[in-house]
Amino acid sequence: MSKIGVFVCHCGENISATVDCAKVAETAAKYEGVTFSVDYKYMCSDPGQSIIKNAIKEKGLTGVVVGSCSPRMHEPTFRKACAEAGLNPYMCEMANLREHCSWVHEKAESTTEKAIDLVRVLVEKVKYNQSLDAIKVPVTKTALVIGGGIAGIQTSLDIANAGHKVILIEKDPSIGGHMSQLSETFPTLDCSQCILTPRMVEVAQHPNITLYTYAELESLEGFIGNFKVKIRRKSKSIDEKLCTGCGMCTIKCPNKKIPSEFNEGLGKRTAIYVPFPQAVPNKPVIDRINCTYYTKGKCRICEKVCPTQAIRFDQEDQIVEAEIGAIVVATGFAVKQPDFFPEYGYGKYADVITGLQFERLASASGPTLGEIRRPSDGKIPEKIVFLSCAGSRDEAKGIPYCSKICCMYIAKHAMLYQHKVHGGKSYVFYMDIRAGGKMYEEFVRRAIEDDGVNYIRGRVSRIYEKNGKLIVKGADTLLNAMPVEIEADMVVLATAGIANEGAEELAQKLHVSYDSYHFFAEAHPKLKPVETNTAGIFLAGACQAPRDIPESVAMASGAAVKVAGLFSQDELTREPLIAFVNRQAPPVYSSCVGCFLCVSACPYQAIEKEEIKNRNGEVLKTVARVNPGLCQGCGTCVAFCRTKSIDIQGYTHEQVYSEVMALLND
Amino acid sequence: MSTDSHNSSLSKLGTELLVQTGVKVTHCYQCGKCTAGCPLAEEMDYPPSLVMRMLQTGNPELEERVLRSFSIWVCLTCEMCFARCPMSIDIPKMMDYLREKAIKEKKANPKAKEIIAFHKSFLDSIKYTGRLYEIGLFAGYKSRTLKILDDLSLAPKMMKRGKLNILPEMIHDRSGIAAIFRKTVKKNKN
Amino acid sequence: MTLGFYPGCSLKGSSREYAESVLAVAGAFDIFLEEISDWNCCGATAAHNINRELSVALPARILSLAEKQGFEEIVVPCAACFSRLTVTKHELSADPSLRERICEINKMDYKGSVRILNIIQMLDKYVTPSLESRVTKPFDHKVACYYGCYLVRPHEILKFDREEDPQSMDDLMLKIGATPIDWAFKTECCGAGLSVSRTRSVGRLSGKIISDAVDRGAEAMVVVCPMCHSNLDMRRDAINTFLGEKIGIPVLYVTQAIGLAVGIDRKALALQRHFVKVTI
Amino acid sequence: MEDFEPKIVAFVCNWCTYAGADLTGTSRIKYASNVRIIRFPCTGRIDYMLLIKAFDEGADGIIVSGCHPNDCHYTSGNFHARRRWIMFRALCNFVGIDIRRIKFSWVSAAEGAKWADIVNSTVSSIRELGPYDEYKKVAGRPVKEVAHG
Repeated sequence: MSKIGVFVCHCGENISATVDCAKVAETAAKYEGVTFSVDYKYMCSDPGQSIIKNAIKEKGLTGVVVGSCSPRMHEPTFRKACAEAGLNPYMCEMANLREHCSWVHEKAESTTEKAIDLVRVLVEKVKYNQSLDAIKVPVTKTALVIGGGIAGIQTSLDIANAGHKVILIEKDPSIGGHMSQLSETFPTLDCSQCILTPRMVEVAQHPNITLYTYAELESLEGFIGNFKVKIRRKSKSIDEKLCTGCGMCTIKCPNKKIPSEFNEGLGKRTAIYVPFPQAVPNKPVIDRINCTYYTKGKCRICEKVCPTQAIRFDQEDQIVEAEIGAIVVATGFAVKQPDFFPEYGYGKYADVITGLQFERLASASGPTLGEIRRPSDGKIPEKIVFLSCAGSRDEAKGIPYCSKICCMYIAKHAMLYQHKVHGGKSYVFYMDIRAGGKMYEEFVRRAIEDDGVNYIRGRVSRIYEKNGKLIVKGADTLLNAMPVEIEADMVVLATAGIANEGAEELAQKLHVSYDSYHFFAEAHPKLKPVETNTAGIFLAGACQAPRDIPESVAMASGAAVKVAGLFSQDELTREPLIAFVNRQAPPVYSSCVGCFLCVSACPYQAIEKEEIKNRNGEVLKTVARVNPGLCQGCGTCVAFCRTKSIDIQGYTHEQVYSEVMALLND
Repeated sequence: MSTDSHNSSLSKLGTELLVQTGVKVTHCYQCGKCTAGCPLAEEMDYPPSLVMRMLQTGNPELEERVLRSFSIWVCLTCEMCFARCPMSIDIPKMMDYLREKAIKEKKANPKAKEIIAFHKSFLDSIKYTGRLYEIGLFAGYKSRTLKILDDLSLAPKMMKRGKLNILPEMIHDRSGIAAIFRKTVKKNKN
Repeated sequence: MTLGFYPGCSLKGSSREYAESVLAVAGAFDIFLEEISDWNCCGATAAHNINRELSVALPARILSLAEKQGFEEIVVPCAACFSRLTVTKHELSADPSLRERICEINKMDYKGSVRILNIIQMLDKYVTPSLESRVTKPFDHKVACYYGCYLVRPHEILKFDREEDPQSMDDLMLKIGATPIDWAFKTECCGAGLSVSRTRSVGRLSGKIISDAVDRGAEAMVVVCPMCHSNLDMRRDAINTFLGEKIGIPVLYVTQAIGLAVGIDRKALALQRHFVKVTI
Repeated sequence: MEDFEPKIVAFVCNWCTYAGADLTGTSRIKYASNVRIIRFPCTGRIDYMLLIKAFDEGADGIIVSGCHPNDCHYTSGNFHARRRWIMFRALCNFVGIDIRRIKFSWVSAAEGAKWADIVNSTVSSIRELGPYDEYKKVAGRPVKEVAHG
């Protein structure tokens, strides 16, 4: 006979504002098998937990149902409390009275009735719960970091400096990410590369870091502490051991007209190339899509000029397999391109550029060596217009969110322009100036007051070209919505920060959630900003939402601490909520008939065939067996089994059927 | 009615616009893109984004000014504002509603006299013949506005080029058309 | 091939050259355009400025007539009528109660089964396939294709071409040997319904359009809307006053340009009816 | 029938829809209180005989919801669920169970508002269909008075 305790939480007023908690507890007290029922203001507080512990000890409870918040929030708390009082933690269940009831319904009798139902369901379920022991699994103390921008670099260095191994993979030929493209950084105006490149070199030289550039995640299996990854190292077409990085090949390559990704298309590169002079590693790759040899079958000039014979035309992609304990995703973001803006010419005007392109123009290492010259004819623009919210905060274009970094970099751009082009006139069309951050607002004020940037509050409706000028049609909403027309030489669009192409696919490989904009989703918007819904996988930087450098770095260090914390243990405990095949007395041995449909259903190859033999070693029956080390507890096999021979702990047939019956029979 | 200057959540006109046109005035975040692209903004007393702002206040006095504005009449429904609005606010539809309301409540801006006279003469022509009768339209317009001398040279030139029909084209089912007018326009006058 | 035809009032009066050229081109390509019998005015700008229900009821009557007369597809050359009819069709399908009310007002059934083609859609569907082979006198001129408002906006409802910098008319012009210019005022408003009541506004708006086209070397403007045409052509005096110069660029309907290219007689295309003389 | 408050059982997966419904709560989006959620590790675990059981016990409608295709926490559980659902639907049609009473959908952990929409639309469509008394006939049970509400 069960002795079940029911504990109904008010959660301050979060639950009790719409649910009559006392009534829930009173009703539950009358259920068969319930020997104790109480409501309390804060069940998760120390005194609240003491109520549970004392009841377990004094009443000899065999099961506990806590009616409070989502089990995704406090299940570990209450299970731990049970364990401390001597009750097996898996004899504790939680009814979700807050997220699924009090917060989503008005105060009404029907809301209290729903809360009562939710409690009753779990009372019936817990009667069938079984004492379980957590499964212990070892931890592989190697982290995989995906993405070699500032976030990936920071998190790799932090984990490596904590004494753990790191594999850092980067899809491009060099690490550095967007930060390496930037000219100066706000609000200090220090040179981006000057502060970044030492870290890039540190990554390359760190004894704990293995760096694979030009590499992408191929597949992922396993679970926290025990992931198995396959990494595709795309062929660079060179032997990196032999290459000295002398650069002869890139000088002699005849194919020099390829738009440079690093320079955002404003400069050109060769087919065999190092993306930028400070690249890490500083060794070239052959871009096979544009290489004359790969497209036309002739050339091989690089091979002829290479002093160390390092060119390998026949090199193939290589798959590297690795065992990994934790993963940090730091894949960053992308920006919308001007062709996204019909009203600004669908990208057909060469002098309407993105903010990232302006960074390249302003950068000393850029295509104009830091002079602001317009792409169409190389002239220095006398009038320049910056548009904030190009795509951002634009519901109609499908990007309702604020890209967060633009207000600051626009102020920086306008400032850099004023510093570099004396007598030039700059205009910023803005809707709001979002300069929350240390020294940020002061920075914007400097642009306006000291550098004379004209800030106009209003959005631009249209840009068109006329007689070599770009006509920018805007309005000044602070002057009674007066139409404003500016004949500009160049226009810079602060285009929206968006998720990387392929983010969705990567999320699916990793089994992490992502939002409708394809940014990766954190496990909790406030309290778990670097965790994902999948244990052992963490987030850093702008892959989660647009972020500036300090935020990305902070997040990267946060993720690194999470990884280091995980690696501080030799063993992890894993929920024992896994599948099992029943065993019965001879001559049946198991109701399993050996159809092995379950084997085809299992995504983890966790189901094996087991031969049941007699003493003479003769096989009596072949049945299924679940390998507890591999089973992840999805339960797909359970639904597949025709003889109901497989069941899953925590969601057994008995449990779920009793839930359904309890729900509909009050 | 509250005497506060800003009452967006209480506004009767705001609610009316939402129900009748689907335009939620609070949805506008005042970026000004409509004004920036409006070909008539410079002829308006209040450019479109300012009209939105006035309506957002829910201030009866400002709402009244919108209804009595010239802006709503000079708006040509070219739909440029709606096409580019980042919040997809159907300003043209709202303008249609405000015009209809202004006439019903006899609040149409005096400067819009000619514009309204033109529209009315246009509709009169349809009401009686089923189609537009251009000479009738001109005659009606001139009698309404007393702008006898305007466009005087145009008619003979049009006539010469065969662009003006002396007699109206009459459709057969004129009573059907008259009934449509009775059930729509007339209804509003009561 | 027979298609339903809604000419609209302008094409019967001040823009009869549009109707004449549409019929001439259709005839040359063996398309018979059959007028919807007893059609009425769509109400144009005036109706929706004054009364919403009227602005829906009038076009609905036209669509009901077309249904009753068995047309599956109707051609509406006037861009303003095209817009009114298409918007009405959309509103009636989106709002069943409005539809019920309108049927009651009109005392007519309405199913919503008629497909509405603007002039470019009609040409693309039935003329373009054989157009290039029929060109005898390439229209070898630089032209400014002017789309105006009603052909492309509201884009969500009309779903025609792209709303900024449309291309469909330019593509047609290429096929008859013309060189469409890349210009900035393809979809800016000409002043439309203010033609009579605020002629000066029209002078300003249309003036900007014409001067951009001329500045970029256009020898002719090509249009699909009688309102655009009358503003750019008949209101040339007001335009010239605004611009302070005399601009003589002719304004052709798209069907007139095509007609010239496939060798249809100038008179049949009614070029003589324009205010601004067509010398090309 | 206006007072009819349908009983609806939702079978949802832990990772996407359960978390999505949590987000509905965190976002304080209100929805009809007729639905009771039963949590599963994955839609792949959901044995469709449970749905029959739910109707048998007096449910008027059922929601089954999990991760979007390709987003399954366990890689492919939702695909298995979908495949079996297609067969189950055919079976329901064959035996005369009204499949309009079963709403099959995907709600991700980020789609709090969508969960509210699905609950509300299901409740209103079931309300229109009325109590599922027909099931008793299909199942060959004596029709007894079932108190709804």
